[in-house]
Amino acid sequence: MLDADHFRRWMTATAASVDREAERLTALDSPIGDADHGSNLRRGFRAVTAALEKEAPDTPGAVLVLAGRQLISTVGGASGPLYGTLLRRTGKALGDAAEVSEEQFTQALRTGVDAVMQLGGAAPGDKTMIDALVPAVDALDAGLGFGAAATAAEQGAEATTPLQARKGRASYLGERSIGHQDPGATSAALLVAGLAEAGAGTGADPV
Amino acid sequence: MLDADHFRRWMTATAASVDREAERLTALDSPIGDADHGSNLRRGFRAVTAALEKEAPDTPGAVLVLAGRQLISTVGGASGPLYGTLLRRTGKALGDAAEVSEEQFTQALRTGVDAVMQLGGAAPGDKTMIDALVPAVDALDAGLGFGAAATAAEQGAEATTPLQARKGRASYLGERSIGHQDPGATSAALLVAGLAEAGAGTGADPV
Amino acid sequence: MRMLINVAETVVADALRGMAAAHPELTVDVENRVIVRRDAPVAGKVGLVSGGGSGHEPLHGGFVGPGMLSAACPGEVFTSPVPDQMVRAAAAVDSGAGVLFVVKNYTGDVLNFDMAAELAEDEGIQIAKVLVDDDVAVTDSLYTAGRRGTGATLFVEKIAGAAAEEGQPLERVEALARQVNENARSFGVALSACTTPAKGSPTFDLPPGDLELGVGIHGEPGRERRAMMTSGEIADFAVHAILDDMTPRNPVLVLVNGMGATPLLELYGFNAEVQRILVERGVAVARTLVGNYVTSLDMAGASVTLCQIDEELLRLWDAPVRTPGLRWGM
Amino acid sequence: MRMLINVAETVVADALRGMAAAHPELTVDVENRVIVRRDAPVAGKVGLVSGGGSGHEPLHGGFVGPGMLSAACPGEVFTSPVPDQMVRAAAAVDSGAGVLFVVKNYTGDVLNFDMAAELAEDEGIQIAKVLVDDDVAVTDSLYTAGRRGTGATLFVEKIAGAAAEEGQPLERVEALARQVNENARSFGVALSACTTPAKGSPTFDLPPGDLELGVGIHGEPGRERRAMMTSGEIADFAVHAILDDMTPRNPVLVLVNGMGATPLLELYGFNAEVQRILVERGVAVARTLVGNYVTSLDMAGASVTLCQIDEELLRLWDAPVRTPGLRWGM
Ligand SMILES: Nc1ncnc2c1ncn2[C@@H]1O[C@H](COP(=O)(O)OP(=O)(O)O)[C@@H](O)[C@H]1O
Ligand SMILES: Nc1ncnc2c1ncn2[C@@H]1O[C@H](COP(=O)(O)OP(=O)(O)O)[C@@H](O)[C@H]1O
Ligand SMILES: [Mg+2]
Ligand SMILES: [Mg+2]
Ligand SMILES: [Mg+2]
Ligand SMILES: [Mg+2]
Repeated sequence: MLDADHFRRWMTATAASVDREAERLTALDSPIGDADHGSNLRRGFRAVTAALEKEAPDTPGAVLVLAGRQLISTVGGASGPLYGTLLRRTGKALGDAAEVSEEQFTQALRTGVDAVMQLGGAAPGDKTMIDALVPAVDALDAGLGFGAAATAAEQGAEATTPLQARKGRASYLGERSIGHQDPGATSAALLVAGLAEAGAGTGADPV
Repeated sequence: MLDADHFRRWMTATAASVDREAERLTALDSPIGDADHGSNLRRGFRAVTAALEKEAPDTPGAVLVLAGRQLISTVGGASGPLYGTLLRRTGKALGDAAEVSEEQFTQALRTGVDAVMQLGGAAPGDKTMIDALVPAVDALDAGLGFGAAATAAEQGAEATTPLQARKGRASYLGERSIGHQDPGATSAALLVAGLAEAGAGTGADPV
Repeated sequence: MRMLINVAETVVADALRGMAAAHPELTVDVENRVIVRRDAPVAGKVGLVSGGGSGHEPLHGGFVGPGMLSAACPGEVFTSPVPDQMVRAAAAVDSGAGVLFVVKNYTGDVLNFDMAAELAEDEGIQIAKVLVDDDVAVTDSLYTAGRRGTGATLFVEKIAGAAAEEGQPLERVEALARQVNENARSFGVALSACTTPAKGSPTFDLPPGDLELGVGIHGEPGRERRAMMTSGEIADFAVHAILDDMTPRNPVLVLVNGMGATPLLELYGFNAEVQRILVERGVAVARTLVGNYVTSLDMAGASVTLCQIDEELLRLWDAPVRTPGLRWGM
Repeated sequence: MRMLINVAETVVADALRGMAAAHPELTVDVENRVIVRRDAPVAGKVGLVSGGGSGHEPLHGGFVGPGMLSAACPGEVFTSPVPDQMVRAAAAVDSGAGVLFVVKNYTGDVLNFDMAAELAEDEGIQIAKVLVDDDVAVTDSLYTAGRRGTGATLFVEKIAGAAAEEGQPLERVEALARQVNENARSFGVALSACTTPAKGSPTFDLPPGDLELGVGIHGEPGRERRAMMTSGEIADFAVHAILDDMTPRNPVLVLVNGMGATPLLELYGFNAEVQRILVERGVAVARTLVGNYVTSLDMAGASVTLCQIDEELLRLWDAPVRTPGLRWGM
């Protein structure tokens, strides 16, 4: 079973990896975007960990709803509302249970990812974060666990390289968007990797 | 004796060398000025040759007065009024004789150079065109002829390199003006060289 | 890095402090990142709120004031602001007559303004929205996020702002804003990339002898790279791209807009070429504006926006406006 | 070369054609290179004429109009105009009340305006001249051409222009212009060199990590090169250089001026630092202007100008002005 602490560790691990990888995310957002994805998410996840420390929500759902709200309020851009919705809707779907099973979480995450697809209108193959998130949920659904989900997300992100973007800024470039890995899919893979880290109990402690 | 044609050839030869050397003059005006000296003089001497062709003045004095007026009306910047005054005042000093001796010309040129010093307030050693013009007049005064005057002007221009500018834009740089050859002294050497070319009858024909 | 900044993280806050000092006629809330005209809310007047990523100044904060925006929400550089800013702005300017959100068509702006609209409506504020999507360089199809909002934003904000100032009701202000957008088209060209504070180096590599055709205002590359062209050739390309998409029957407003680093001297020269083509194509010009209005940090380049107008729109364009970035008649 | 031009030779003429198209309220004589307000000469009004090299836009042509310059003479890029232009401008604006020449202190400008003054007086026009020399980066001594005229030019032209518009006589307009200049000081910083059309490459080499302190507005290097500093440190350097040379007892006008390629976002942030120092030093600020007014083509950087004023100068500063580059109250 996964408790509030597990989800807190997830957020902290993600904040740490986003911090570490911010320059790479911004660099990926440069040839096919506007060079802000890394600093956007860094600002957002710093706010998330600060809020979690301050408010210390005690259910998995509350942790994710708070994290999602923080992202919406601090990130901006396309990724803020999308990631914010992902966490908020996942958290809402978890209800107010003190602990949730991996299966419950997987179902909730599916709800969150669906909400992102509805909000942004992107489908798999459009070269967005969806291309990392959907394979991850599918892996969890197949009972393969967090580690496999992280691998699936990572592969999904890499598989965006040959795609032509159909959503977000990269779509303005038409065929010139081909050959570049999508920054949002890359950060989504970090998010899923954070899940694995939290599961392994290796997430950095809250600062 | 020097006739109107000699002075026309002088202007045409100078126009040709200024055209050829415009980029170098602008390049010299770059580190210690504002990168316009070459294009300024090219514009001016093109106007001079056009006007000489059109109006065909028939005395040495009239050729130089017309050339000077053209420079004043088309160059602008510091060099326009200064070179314009040089030629205009030299021309005026020649009066309306149909031919003038080298001695008469030398005296007239001295008047012209003095007028430039008075107008611009520069003395020898201030790192300006004066540093090429004064040695040239001195050489003529000593009866050494146009070729020697050209050499003296050229040496005067080169000798501006170690000087700190006290007039014109280069003076804003203070000590940083040291180590660069003055663009105006360099163009003044071209002007004096044109005199030698005209004397040798080697000036390019008017276009 | 040749930026006049302290550190990347404080660029927007620093700029807002500097705006506050320069413009006592505006209320600049540095902490919450909202710029509001000082006399808001104006009784009976529709509020006009816009916003977007920073780096496009004077857009939007420089267009706050009588006759134009009631408030603006600056995001981080090239990053749409967050809903909290927009809700706060709407609350600050709503007199009960409702608020129009002017939203440039980018995924981030659309999503954040949508969320803000929901939240503001929850607080009892009537919200209308108009999307600006004038950039003909982007194919408007299922395969893109739709056309970008660029230069036409200025026309929408000025004309809707004048209508709101006159006391016209929300539906009418919204309809006018939509009419302006539907009749406006833009095309942009970059002669250099720009450098964002967060990245600290140019957003893309553009050799000095090349240019990018069909760029947006966020330092993104364009649709096509070409060898350097003359001002006349660039104007031909840009104006024809616009006229291929719209055939103005009425006179147009012309905006020759600098991206940031192109000297005004060059922009005026470019305008001469734009006007030449409009004459050639028989397009009548009502008014022309030349300058840096919708910028992309220190990008070199320019965009052209044409907006077909009728008599009412022209009257509203000419109406007095008093903002840091656009001012006449008062 | 990343310039939006046709060929270097026609840059100024092209820009004038573009200005003519954008500003029907001005008479732009492209051939003779004179920009005159359309209603000139205004009966009984002193004429105000300025000019200088192009590349500093909106200075001077963008400051022609009611409440500011009567006419401007644009030279080639960074090259003082010729006397013919100034005489023509003086003749176009003189109503019999005389003409004031506003001359930035550069050898070329001084010599050409001096010649023009003689010629204009020969034609029976009464001429007065005021020299602008506000740049504290240049030591004013026998060993230099004297201080350069930079940002203070805007203050001189605005305030003298307002006095002329009120119908004040030539001696008074001249005295006010001189008063403004005597009370104004500037200091400029470059974060990049600029590129002139004639040269086609940067006027000097400045590695991206360095800056030049004490630059003018003609792409010339400054007095000193340093490793990159923060906006706050640069403001400290510039404002202290000014305050070392002048101790304002009265409130000041502040101009935070962009050199051309520095984004407005950064200029506002820089203004925040300038204002911080003025508060620290107890200098009261009456008005602040932030933007690209006295530029140096595509140079990145900024300058600060402070001008100590009294009540009359403030009233004249606030008076209505209607020009392409500066406009309020009408
Ligand atoms: N409509 C969309 N649906 C899903 N993801 C999207 C959509 N639009 C953009 N994204 C994701 O957002 C990422 C960009 O985020 P970011 O750079 O922070 O925002 P912005 O594009 O506003 O600058 C893209 O790489 C992409 O993965
Ligand atoms: N006061 C002066 N007296 C004599 N020559 C001068 C003076 N000031 C400048 N010059 C000359 O003019 C040259 C610069 O001319 P130019 O570049 O055409 O004008 P500007 O300096 O106005 O751009 C300098 O190199 C110098 O030789
Ligand atoms: Mg981005
Ligand atoms: Mg020069
Ligand atoms: Mg963005
Ligand atoms: Mg010059």
